[in-house]
Amino acid sequence: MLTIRIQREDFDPAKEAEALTHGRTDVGALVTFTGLCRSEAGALCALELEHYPGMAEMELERIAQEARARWPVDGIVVLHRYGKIEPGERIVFVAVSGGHRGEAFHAAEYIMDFLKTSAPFWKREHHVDGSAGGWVEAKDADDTAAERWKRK
Amino acid sequence: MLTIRIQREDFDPAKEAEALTHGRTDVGALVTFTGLCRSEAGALCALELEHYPGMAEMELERIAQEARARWPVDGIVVLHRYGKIEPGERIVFVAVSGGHRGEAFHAAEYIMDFLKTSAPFWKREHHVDGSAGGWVEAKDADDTAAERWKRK
Amino acid sequence: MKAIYFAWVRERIGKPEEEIAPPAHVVTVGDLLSWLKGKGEEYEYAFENAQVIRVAMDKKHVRHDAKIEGAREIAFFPPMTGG
Amino acid sequence: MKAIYFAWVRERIGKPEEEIAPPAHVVTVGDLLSWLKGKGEEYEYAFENAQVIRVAMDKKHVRHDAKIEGAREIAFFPPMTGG
Repeated sequence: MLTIRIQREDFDPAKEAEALTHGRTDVGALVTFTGLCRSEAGALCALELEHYPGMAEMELERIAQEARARWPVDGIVVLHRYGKIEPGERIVFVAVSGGHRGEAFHAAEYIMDFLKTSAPFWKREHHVDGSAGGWVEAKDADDTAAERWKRK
Repeated sequence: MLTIRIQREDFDPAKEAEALTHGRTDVGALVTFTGLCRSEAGALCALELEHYPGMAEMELERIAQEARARWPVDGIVVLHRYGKIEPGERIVFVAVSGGHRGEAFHAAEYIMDFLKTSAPFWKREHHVDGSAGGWVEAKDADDTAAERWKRK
Repeated sequence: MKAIYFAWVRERIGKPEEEIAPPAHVVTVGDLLSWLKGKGEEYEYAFENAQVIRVAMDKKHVRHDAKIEGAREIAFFPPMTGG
Repeated sequence: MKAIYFAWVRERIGKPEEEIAPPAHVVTVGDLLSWLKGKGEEYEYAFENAQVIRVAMDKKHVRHDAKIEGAREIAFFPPMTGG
């Protein structure tokens, strides 16, 4: 099972995770990741997420399929929101189910690392003081995180 | 926040995870792991989990504190059930919240690896054919998984 | 072909997309970036640091040395910051 | 001191716990395992492969060369298989 969704609205992680295990007796491990909007110590009043419709879905699906080709995992869910998101709100959700924990952890981390560096989404900050806020700059740490999978 | 519970009853992962993020604007990442009972292709009718009361809680807390000393994570939840558990049911749950994803992933994996090898729980199988079923044997793979953290 | 711009590339150029018809000597993505820079100061500004610009042809990532022949849609954007 | 047994160690010995009073020459966990093996064939069976037996003193893991002096509770069990 592979579920990819890009949407403006919030989602329910519990419901999405439940869909991977409900009625199943062959799933031994379920790993989820939820990425949330931080206020940066109160300085941020919102994030605005822009994406490339069409390509964003394709990229997320490609990344998920690569994770599945690499580890024997079963179900994968990747959800990503766009539009205005306030501190404390969910931005992204990844869930991976499988027989064993190691594979599910690896696949979930892999998906997040490549989602960060290759899925066409861009964040802009809106500050509490009303200032327009800049576009968030890509982090070298994210490239490094994605790079590490190339060696294995 | 550190929550450790050992209980016979099932638990609600969504509720436990929510407790780590509710009303917070400084949490950027939430990783959860749920371990479920597999039927082993229909051969297994139940697992029976025995534990060492008192020591099991202490060990889980020790492992969680070590994870927290090692990575700058914020909230940790570790739940483990005992008693009879049927295929498809939840056995264990770990949730870790923090500012960034890398730390939350590492801490959750670390906790699971050491939970497997040092928390005093033992599984016995009950077979569908009524046979008593043996005690599950410890896996070398689990020792290897725990060992890898020593080098870092 | 259609050119699409995202994030600060879109803001600097001042439009989300447009039809472009590069001349025959524009063979690669890199050539296209140079040619676009000549279209006006807003393009000059958007692509002043051309090597950081990411490019997708028909919704797939490509390198600056990729040939643009046959592409219907070329997108230009900054490094991604989702997740 | 109290001895506690878990999982197949408990099953082989046939009881979950008991009071034991090892003599003075029993100094380490390893000595205690040897001494227990002499208590009967059920103990002999439980500890036949003594090196795989895990031991906790007062609810903390200890190695077989740990001294047992001062322990109120010593637990014996197979390698853990939770999670």
